[in-house]
Amino acid sequence: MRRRRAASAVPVVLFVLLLAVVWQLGTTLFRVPHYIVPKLSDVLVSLWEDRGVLGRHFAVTLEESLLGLAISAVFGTLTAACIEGSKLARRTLYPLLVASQTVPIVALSPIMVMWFGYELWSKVAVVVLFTFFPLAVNTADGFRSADAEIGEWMRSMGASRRALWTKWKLPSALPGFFTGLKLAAAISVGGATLGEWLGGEAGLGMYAKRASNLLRGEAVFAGVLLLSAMGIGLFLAASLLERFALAGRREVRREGAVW
Amino acid sequence: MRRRRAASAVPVVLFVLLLAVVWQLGTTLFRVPHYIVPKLSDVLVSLWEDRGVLGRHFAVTLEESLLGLAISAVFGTLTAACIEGSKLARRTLYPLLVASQTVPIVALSPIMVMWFGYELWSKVAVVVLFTFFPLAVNTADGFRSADAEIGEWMRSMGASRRALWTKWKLPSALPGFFTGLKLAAAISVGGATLGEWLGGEAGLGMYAKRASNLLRGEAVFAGVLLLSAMGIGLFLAASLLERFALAGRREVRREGAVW
Amino acid sequence: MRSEAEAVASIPERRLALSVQGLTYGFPGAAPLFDGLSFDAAEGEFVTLLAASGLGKTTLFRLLAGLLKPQAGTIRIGTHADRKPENPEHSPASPGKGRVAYMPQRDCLMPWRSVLDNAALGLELAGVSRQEARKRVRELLPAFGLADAETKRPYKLSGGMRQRVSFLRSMLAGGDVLLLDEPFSALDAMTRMEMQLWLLSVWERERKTILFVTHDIDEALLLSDRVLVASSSPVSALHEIPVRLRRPRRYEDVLDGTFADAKRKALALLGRREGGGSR
Amino acid sequence: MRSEAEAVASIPERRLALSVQGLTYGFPGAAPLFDGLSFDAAEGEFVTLLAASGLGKTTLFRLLAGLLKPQAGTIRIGTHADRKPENPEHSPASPGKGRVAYMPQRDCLMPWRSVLDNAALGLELAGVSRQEARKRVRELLPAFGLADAETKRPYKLSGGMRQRVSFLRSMLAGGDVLLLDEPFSALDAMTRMEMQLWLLSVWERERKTILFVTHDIDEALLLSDRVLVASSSPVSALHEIPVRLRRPRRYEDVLDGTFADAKRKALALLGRREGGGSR
Amino acid sequence: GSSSKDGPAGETKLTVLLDWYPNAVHTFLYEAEEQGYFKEAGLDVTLRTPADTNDALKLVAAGKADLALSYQMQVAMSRSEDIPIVSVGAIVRHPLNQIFVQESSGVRSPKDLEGRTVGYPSIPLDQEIVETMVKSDGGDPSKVRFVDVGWDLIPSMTTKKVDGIIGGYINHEKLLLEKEGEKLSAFDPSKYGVPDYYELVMTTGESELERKNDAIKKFMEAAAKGQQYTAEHPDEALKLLLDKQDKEFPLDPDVEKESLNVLLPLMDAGSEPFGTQSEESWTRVIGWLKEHGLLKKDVAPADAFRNL
Ligand SMILES: Nc1ncnc2c1ncn2[C@@H]1O[C@H](COP(=O)(O)OP(=O)(O)OP(=O)(O)O)[C@@H](O)[C@H]1O
Ligand SMILES: Nc1ncnc2c1ncn2[C@@H]1O[C@H](COP(=O)(O)OP(=O)(O)OP(=O)(O)O)[C@@H](O)[C@H]1O
Ligand SMILES: [Mg+2]
Ligand SMILES: [Mg+2]
Repeated sequence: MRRRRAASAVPVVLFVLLLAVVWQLGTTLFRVPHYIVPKLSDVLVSLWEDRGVLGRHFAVTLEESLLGLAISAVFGTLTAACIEGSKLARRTLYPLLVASQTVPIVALSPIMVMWFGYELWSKVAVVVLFTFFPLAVNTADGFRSADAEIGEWMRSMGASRRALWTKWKLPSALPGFFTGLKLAAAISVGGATLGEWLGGEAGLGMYAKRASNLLRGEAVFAGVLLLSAMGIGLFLAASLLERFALAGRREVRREGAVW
Repeated sequence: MRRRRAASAVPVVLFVLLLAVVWQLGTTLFRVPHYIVPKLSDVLVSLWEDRGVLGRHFAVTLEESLLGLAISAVFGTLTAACIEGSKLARRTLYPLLVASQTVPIVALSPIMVMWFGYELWSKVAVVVLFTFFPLAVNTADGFRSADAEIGEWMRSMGASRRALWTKWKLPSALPGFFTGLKLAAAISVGGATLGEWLGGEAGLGMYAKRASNLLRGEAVFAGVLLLSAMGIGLFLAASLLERFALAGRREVRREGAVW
Repeated sequence: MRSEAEAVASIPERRLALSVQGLTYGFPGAAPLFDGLSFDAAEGEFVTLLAASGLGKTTLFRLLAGLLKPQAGTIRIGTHADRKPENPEHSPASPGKGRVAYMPQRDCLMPWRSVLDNAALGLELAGVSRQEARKRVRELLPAFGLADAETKRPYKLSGGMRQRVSFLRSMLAGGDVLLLDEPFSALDAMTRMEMQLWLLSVWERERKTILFVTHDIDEALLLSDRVLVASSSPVSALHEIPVRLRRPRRYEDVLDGTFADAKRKALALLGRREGGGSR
Repeated sequence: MRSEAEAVASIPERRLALSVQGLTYGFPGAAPLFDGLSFDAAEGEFVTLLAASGLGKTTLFRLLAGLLKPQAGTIRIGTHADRKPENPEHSPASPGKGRVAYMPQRDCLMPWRSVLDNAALGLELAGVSRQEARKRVRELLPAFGLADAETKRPYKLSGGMRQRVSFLRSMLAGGDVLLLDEPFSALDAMTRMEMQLWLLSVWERERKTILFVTHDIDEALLLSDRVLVASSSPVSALHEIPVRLRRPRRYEDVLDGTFADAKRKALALLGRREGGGSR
Repeated sequence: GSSSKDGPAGETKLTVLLDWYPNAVHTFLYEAEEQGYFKEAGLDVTLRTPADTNDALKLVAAGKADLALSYQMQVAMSRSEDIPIVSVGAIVRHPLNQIFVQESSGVRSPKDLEGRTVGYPSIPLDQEIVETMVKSDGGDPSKVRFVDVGWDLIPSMTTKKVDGIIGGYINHEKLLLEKEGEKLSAFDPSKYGVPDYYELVMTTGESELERKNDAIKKFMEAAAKGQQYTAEHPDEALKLLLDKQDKEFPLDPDVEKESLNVLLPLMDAGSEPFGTQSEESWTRVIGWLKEHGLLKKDVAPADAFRNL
């Protein structure tokens, strides 16, 4: 079992190596200017040289992302529950949610700063703005896909509203919730980055922006590489959580089946 | 039937009116400086005065969003199919997809411009970057949720790979696809806006940015209002499409049931 | 145990657990299924419904369980005096909470719960603590042939096992009136017999009112006090076949002449239907 | 139509449509279900499997349909000479495409297809154009009592209607060997009889090999040439009950002495099992 | 971030919004902090970087920050939009924002831009500046094509998407490009019809100025001392800035050194005290803006600035 798992990582590693080679060769052969796409080797050097600073910024951005994700998970689920539970809420909350996605955040930056200050919370707010929507929509669709026959049966047995929610709707919505969480996890990093651009003294987004202002391509990409790693890490964490929480649900296809 | 539908719009309209009143009263009563949040009435005046220009920009942004959405829908579905169909693809494409979400677009903007120029296509590319991910992930999860028993039956009957895809997997993935499409529709407008900020001559995002550089708050908000309307419109269109395509699927709960 | 006479005759003073008056229902856009149907079941009575596929048995149960709203007529559930609805005009009663226990035709087990937890759900809904519910279920699993399956998820169960879990779940949920929709259709002869005996023992001990749907005429006759047969669609009346057999019943009763008579009658009634329901 | 003798005796020269040799299978982490099981079915034979719930009938069908891989033994499907596997050691054959038609126990209808389109799916998979498939299904719907339901989605169907759609779908798919897993369990006596008659008429016309699972001993005896009974878990051998009744059969045959004998035998075999499968 | 509360030692808290990420132009602020000039003046100063200078103006106007570095023309435009901003000191006294073209492009003066493409960063004002320059140089501004290049001034030129750019600073973009080996020509707006304006000014809100007149005055005095120290010890001053930024983002010492060299003469007010503004400069700038339709309504020059 463990052997097989280790073996399954081989193609991924090979693929990443392939990408790395393509990057290095591509930038070298086509003489791409370093401030547009730097050589991978230069990026790695910059990554190493700046490791202390980058580590600090990494921690800051990670904190912003995680906080925002946690808040979105809680409020996204609550919102989805409102949307599921009340027609009125569906009719009013949904348009509002959608609208929140279409507002260019930079137009709101003074408001953000006024409300949340320059510290952590304005970035967290942007992360929430980014991640709230996929979580709420996917969870709402999860609720909607709950097997109606089970609900009917529970109703017929006189199940309370509470029992319907805790024993039927919530477990049914879990797969949708986790799809949303995976999306949100990947996006959260982008949210934090944008939040840092709205003003701030720390974080990988700020680091990348300053590097870009100084035309230091390899530092920009060092930051970007770390941001990507963080995003993939958060996504994997969400996937692991999903696998754990949905253990034994979707195995019909795998266990003992030939295909 | 038609009467009831008309009646069902009442709470939405009331809610929107309520929001409008809150905005107008809030900015008036709390003396919110007009350069932070302008009065709704001023925004409406600006909207009306600039209607010709705004209409043109609206069309541009709408075109970008729709093109980007269409491309994402096609390639998102294809990617999801690859992820579903091949373990190797899942292991290699997924991390790449996730990474694409975490890269701050502004860091890539020089590349974007190099590849796509300042015309339409660089904006479409940003829209695709924004909308591709939710579409692919949701569709992939849709594929994954396909009823294994149906697939088993088809297999046992010697169904071809093609038949399995067209008759089982694709129809099963439709709900997931539409969840993704709704998300993407709402987000697409934000993508187009950001794309316009990376450079360009037209579009509501550019309008809002120029207005902001001219310190004209009410014009900024006029643009934002239109962007939101467009986002909600696209979202509603996606919902309508969904209702149409999934007609008769999820009605178990509604028809004839008391609750 | 009631004497034969008591169990069979429709004595005016008997107390009703269920009465249906003038029930009318049809799904929107389809032909009506019930048209002014009336019937009742006395407290502690075991009544079986026999009808062709698609005639509306499941729909009737969903109406009784309060999941569908009658278009006309009243449904009263819970012990009450015979034929004396206080207010015959009053709108269809919503069947009170927890007063029916319904076992649906398609076992709708929760895919994310184990056999044990699925079966315990009925008790949980009746207010029993999870702990206690599991304990009581665990005691019953061996009798249901599910001892080894305790921790399995539904997708790992055979058809008959799923049905038994569903049956157990509904039986444990309690309620004055049990609605069982083809509870044994996926069971082999021996297992079915065991389940029938178990059901009868519970029924005799707890004196529940049972409304039972089956396609098996032998089963219907073997278990019930009365068999109600619907023979044409829309159903406006049920033909009653009283089963005058002693209790407790034995499988040898199948050879009894009364039994053969009743069976012939039921078959005739079912065969006489004129293109019922969907046919 | 074959003579009684032909239909029953295991003549060495008969050609096999299905042969299973030394089949061993168990789900991971569970006790084995089959241990060195061997049996076969001749071309055009109607064989019924009888076994307690949870003993592995459905699993056997999934093995035959190629959905599960035997842990040992061979499965051969398609006409071939008796007892002469060219290479007895060769790995379990993957049953060729389209050579079995499987009707699963749980109707897995597609929720997004109407009755008509669900039933047509079998034909579509067999390569018939959608147009043509629909035409042929439409002709059969009335005989299946589904004429009114043509455009309905599965969730609007009664349990028995769903089963009939699933049955129709699999029957139309063709294939040399038909695997029918409790196809009539949700049908009332009359509808079931009609379906049985229809099945027999198709069988006699098209000479398909049928493997049939049922819990109804009468049904088993009425339809099949041979009844195979599994009585203990893990199943390593099937007890064979040849049914020496004339064909075409009539419902009166139930009164025949041969029938009663066979029934008694089957009941005894089933009852003798020692805590089979999950029990 | 409110700023009206006083610190523990009776110090007045002041929040200052920078125009951009910390760089050589801010050396005088860091020096004033480091040398204790702010403390001596009883001030507790916090430096912040907002999303952009528009935000800074709005926040200062709304009293959410005390001071902000901004641009002279921006202050004038704000006032015409009823954003109550006052300039309290000219920090960089001449334009840094110039037109850059590659020498190889053959553009020798602004009029050669006819028929060429100029990239600008979404700011209409920049467009106006180019047009004025081309016109005053004898060219036809309507023949210049403009492309909004967003944030990517430098790549847009080096990848030849545009022939010239406006919006870059001679103490930053120009230096970076030259470091990349590009040969550039730069055209100074003040030499081609645009009034010589203050590139950077220190601003505050009108009501803020009433309430904290004293503190702001002290702040400007301390800043002047910082600037004086910087001018006298440019290398030490720069090292301080670089060290301060090392924790967050290491700056390029060569670029910043060159940048400071460019800036120091442009920040020097000569015989006047550091930051002094002239009414004449404001009148000219406002006049030019008005002439080019960038002011929605009249702005009185005397209201736009205050020499403390
Ligand atoms: N949700 C629904 N919407 C519309 N029509 C329905 C719905 N459910 C059932 N029907 C129709 O109502 C009729 C009766 O269905 P019902 O399930 O009550 O039959 P039944 O007597 O239980 O049959 P069976 O013995 O096959 O289970 C059928 O014609 C069916 O198509
Ligand atoms: N996917 C699976 N994974 C693990 N165990 C399984 C799986 N499917 C079935 N089983 C187990 O295998 C045994 C046989 O199941 P099977 O469905 O073959 O029984 P069956 O003979 O068809 O019973 P029934 O008559 O009740 O349908 C049961 O104990 C069941 O729990
Ligand atoms: Mg039914
Ligand atoms: Mg089975």
